[in-house]
Amino acid sequence: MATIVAEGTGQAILEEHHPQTFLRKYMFSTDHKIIAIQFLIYTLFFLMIGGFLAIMMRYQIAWPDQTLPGGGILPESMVASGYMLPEFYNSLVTMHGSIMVFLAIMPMLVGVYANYLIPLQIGADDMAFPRLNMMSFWLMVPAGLLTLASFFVVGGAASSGWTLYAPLSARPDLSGVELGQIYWLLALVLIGLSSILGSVNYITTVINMRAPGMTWFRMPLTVWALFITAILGLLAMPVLSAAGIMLLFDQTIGTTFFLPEGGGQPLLWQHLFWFFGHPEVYILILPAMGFTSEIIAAGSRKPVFGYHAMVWAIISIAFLGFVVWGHHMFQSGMNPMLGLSFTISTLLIAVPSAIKTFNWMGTMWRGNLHFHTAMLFAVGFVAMFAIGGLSGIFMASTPVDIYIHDTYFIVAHIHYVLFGGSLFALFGAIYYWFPKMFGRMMNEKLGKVHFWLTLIFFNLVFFPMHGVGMAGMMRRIYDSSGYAHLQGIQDTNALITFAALGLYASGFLFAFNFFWSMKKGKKAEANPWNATTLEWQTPSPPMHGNWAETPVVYHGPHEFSHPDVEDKDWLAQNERPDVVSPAGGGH
Amino acid sequence: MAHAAAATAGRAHERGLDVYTQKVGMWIFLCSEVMFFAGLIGSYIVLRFGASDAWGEPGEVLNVPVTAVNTFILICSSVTMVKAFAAAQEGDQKSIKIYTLATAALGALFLGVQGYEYTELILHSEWQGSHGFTPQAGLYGATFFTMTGFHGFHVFLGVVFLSWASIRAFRGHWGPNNYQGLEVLGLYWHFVDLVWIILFTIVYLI
Amino acid sequence: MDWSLPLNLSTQGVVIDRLFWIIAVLTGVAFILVEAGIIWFSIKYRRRDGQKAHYTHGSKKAEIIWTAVPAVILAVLGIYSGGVWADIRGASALPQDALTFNVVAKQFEWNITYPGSDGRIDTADDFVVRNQFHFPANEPVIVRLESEDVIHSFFVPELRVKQDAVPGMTIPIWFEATGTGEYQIACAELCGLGHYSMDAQVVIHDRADFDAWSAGQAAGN
Amino acid sequence: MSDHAGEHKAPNYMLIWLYLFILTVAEVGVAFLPIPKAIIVWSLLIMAFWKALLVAMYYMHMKWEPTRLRLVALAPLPAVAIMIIVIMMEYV
Ligand code: HEA
Ligand code: HEA
Ligand code: CUA
Ligand SMILES: [Cu+2]
Repeated sequence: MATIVAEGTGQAILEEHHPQTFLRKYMFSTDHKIIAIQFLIYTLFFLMIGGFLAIMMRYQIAWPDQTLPGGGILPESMVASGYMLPEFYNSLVTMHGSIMVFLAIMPMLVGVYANYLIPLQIGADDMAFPRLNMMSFWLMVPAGLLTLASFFVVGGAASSGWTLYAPLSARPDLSGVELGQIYWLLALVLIGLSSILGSVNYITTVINMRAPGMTWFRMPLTVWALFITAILGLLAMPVLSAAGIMLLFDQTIGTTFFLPEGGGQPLLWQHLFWFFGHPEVYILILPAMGFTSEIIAAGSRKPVFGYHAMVWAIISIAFLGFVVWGHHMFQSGMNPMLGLSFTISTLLIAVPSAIKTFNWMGTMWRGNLHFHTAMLFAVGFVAMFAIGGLSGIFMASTPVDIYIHDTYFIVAHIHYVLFGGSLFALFGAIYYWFPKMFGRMMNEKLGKVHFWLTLIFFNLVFFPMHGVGMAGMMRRIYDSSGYAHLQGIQDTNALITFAALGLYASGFLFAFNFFWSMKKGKKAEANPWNATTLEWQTPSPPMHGNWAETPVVYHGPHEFSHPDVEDKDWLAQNERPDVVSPAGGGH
Repeated sequence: MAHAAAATAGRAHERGLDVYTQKVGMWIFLCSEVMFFAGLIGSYIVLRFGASDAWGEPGEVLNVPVTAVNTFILICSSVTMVKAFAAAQEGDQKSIKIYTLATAALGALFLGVQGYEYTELILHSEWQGSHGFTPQAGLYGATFFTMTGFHGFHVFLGVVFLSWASIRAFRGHWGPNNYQGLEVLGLYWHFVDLVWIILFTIVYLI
Repeated sequence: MDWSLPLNLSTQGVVIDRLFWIIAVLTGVAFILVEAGIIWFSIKYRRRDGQKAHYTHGSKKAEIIWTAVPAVILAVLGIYSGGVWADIRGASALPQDALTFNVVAKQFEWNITYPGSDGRIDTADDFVVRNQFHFPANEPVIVRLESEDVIHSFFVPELRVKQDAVPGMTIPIWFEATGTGEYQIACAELCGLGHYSMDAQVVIHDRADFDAWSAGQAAGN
Repeated sequence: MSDHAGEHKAPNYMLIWLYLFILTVAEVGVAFLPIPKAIIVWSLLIMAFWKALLVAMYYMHMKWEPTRLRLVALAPLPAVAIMIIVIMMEYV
């Protein structure tokens, strides 16, 4: 129980006056802001790796009959006499999906921003359990190392898709992969533990450590989203851990949980995986929705349209998220009777998403829109997420899913929600909170170039995939040239690959901006966006302990352009109420 | 734990749960534990439904009397745990020492009996005509060892924490102003007991 | 690439394609609404210094409208989809006494068991052909899917059929082809290194041709 | 410090212990009775639930905690129920 001991305020302040070693300050820090930055570097690194795997995959898909440029430096088990091997392609798909979901996007949404923003936005001095927080980062490190190492062990990395469907994932004799799969399952267990510890921390912090006056309905939408996300993680991750451990036993000690030869049930794996997996995709979108709400409000200089509806939408998406998992299993051999109930619940979940989409548009309506880079990405998020969400409606309809299941139509959906959704919002969040994190502004010109390149290339990569999917191209195939019905799409595949290269390159433009601004960017003031939430009411970057004195909250989270406030168009949450007629807590 | 109470009080906060932070944190952590065991138990139910012929009758392979005694041991450790907590609240230093130590010892005893049970099963039992009941002995063996094994692992962690709490007890650490650590540890320990109550019933008796 | 679904050759495909295009129109309208709205607002309300934004916390009426309208559309869509699904996969949808084939998937091939001259499966005159699936058009046929090793998926794009073959399970599906010709079975579930090339030939015959082919095969056995 | 654990009179922990002991003995007894399996299973489940409830209410002090904390503790149960019920529907 040693880890559950809280670090008191007193101690935090004491620490400030001790000269700290580099190790104490940056490596084993318990300051939530430092941990968030550690997570940020970590996840950006894995974003780069995951993207690189995608580029290799795309090359193969576009030109299956050509040698892989530079493939010569890879070992024979991956690329033989210049040609990529099918087993290596399968590893690439698997690890691309897994790394992006578990090591890039999820820890970036939660590890970085839940960590950074929750204490700052609710007016706390740190997380409830700072040492647990440090542990949740350090658990990710071996997970990442195992993942990277798995490429270089005998048999290569895991290769049964990020969904790890048994029996393929459990039978080295059938997949050819033994150690790689084990490494990845171990990594998954570590990631699970890390995110459970994180969730405990975030939930406790939000419940118990809000500053005076920070009532539930004065919390910024980001905090709401991250809070509900943490609950999803808390309840969904352990199920994946349990299932992953059973799979690990099937793989290593000869049990047969998911192997029919021993009476086991392959479909049980799918139920457990998707019981986790669907909540997981909402873990990947809810925080993004939170950031977007905040950035759009600040960028439009207007309060969020329908704040309460937004909160209830988050809650109902999360709740419904637990009852729709079967929509991944319509063609799996699951009892068809379950199909109808899963269709209905899946379609139902589009309603709160619609509420959110229209409320974002409502926030922009009659606003005074400041299109800084963060705002561009946030608006881009709304535009792209809508496309991804709408393509989800096709699959939710069971009969249509018969045809499009496991085709590139699904791949298009995945990327519109995960890249056009989560990653767009994350880019927005990075530009928006960078000044707070590092005390410097990112370069706006480069940022805008990055936005437009990303938007254009992104759509060139992923929009045509809908068409490729309609033509019937299956997912996870290494070479489509053997299929008569896929002859007409090869040019499109090549176009997609060219665009993907452009997309990846724009990522490096961003990387340059990021690192350059960290050192050379314009110095940031405390509140460069004239925003209202608490984190902007303390210096950039905030000191250890966050506040000179604990803030007291008097207003709702997004009071922009209040008619009673003169000479500025925003009203910070902690500004004394005598500035305006008291705004109700509920607004 | 010395500054735990002070730390919470020192933080000006909006009315939360009216419960100190460590306790809230532990309950939330237990929620995730519930889901973890639900994953295992849910799989057990499904697998058993799908292949009920692969399961033995109660007492056929598993030694119910020994495990019943073991269950009793765990229940006793729960009562000593709660007694330790009560003693801390009252400041009865002698009882604190006795009860924390007893809890740790009973936990260790439970593990010992489980180790004995495992050894007997693996080395000296018969199941479906083959010698030894192991994790490889079909779904019955696999689910049995996975579920009881993970429970045992939780008991083991509990014993480690309890030993640490006992050492602190002997240093006079716990008392009326400082019982939160014991309470939080107690929550974990009782939860492990609670899981065992369920496991004992569905794995051994049904 | 021409943004269309490939040729459809099955009765189920007609309904599936119709549903696909209905959804395409519905979501298309939503798509245009959202994207046009965003672009329009972005231009119309772009920054003008010295002017304050309109201060509002929302509008109950607007919110009720944009909750209720999608809810109704989606509910109708859900019920309609459910009906179609029941016709295709419902427990009672499987036609009685239809010609039945066993299709057994394994890494990386499809083995099809034919009913033979008596037209019944699981009898002595059944015969097996590897990677060739012949069947008659214009009558319902049943495929009983099994797998020997890992999960595969039986996918014939032109028939709008896709169903996983799961080891340890036998999953019956049915379809009725409306035309003849030669196509391919593709495997749509990642099943190992040969997944991409796990195809088999599909030949849809007239009934008479099919009988003749079947008799020829049985004799050859 | 707003902790309720100290405010109530401590329950008789030994009495709960006795309860748990008796229920355990009863469970083992019932498991081997020559009556229909369904009855055995249901009575065992009820007794197990009862024991679990005793532990949670008295040893884990749920009985004296504020309702909000009780809600936190109960939060995962709907998810558990949904998971198990739906997966079970594979077999109906
Ligand atoms: C961030 C991640 C994310 C999000 C938010 C979603 C959101 C949704 N997803 Fe998606 N999904 C994935 C990530 C995500 N998904 C991934 C990764 C997979 C593949 C996994 C794999 O197999 O590898 C997948 C797969 C997947 C499938 C399985 C397909 C298959 O394998 O055959 C289905 C089926 O129903 C589905 C449906 C939906 C629906 C209905 C939504 C809804 O929540 C969307 C709701 C939003 C809108 C509808 C848009 C806004 C609303 C309006 C503009 C209002 C007007 C609209 C109407 C009136 C229609 N998704
Ligand atoms: C968030 C998740 C995410 C993201 C961002 C991406 C990004 C990309 N994905 Fe991926 N993809 C998935 C999640 C994601 N994908 C998942 C879950 C699957 C399913 C896997 C499976 O089937 O099992 C999948 C599958 C998948 C396929 C299907 C493969 C198949 O079925 O055979 C393809 C094919 O084209 C593809 C392509 C791409 C491309 C070209 C990108 C490009 O957009 C990549 C461009 C790269 C970047 C945007 C990175 C830029 C950043 C940097 C350069 C970092 C800067 C560094 C610092 C600052 C340090 N993806
Ligand atoms: Cu068989 Cu893919
Ligand atoms: Cu889903």
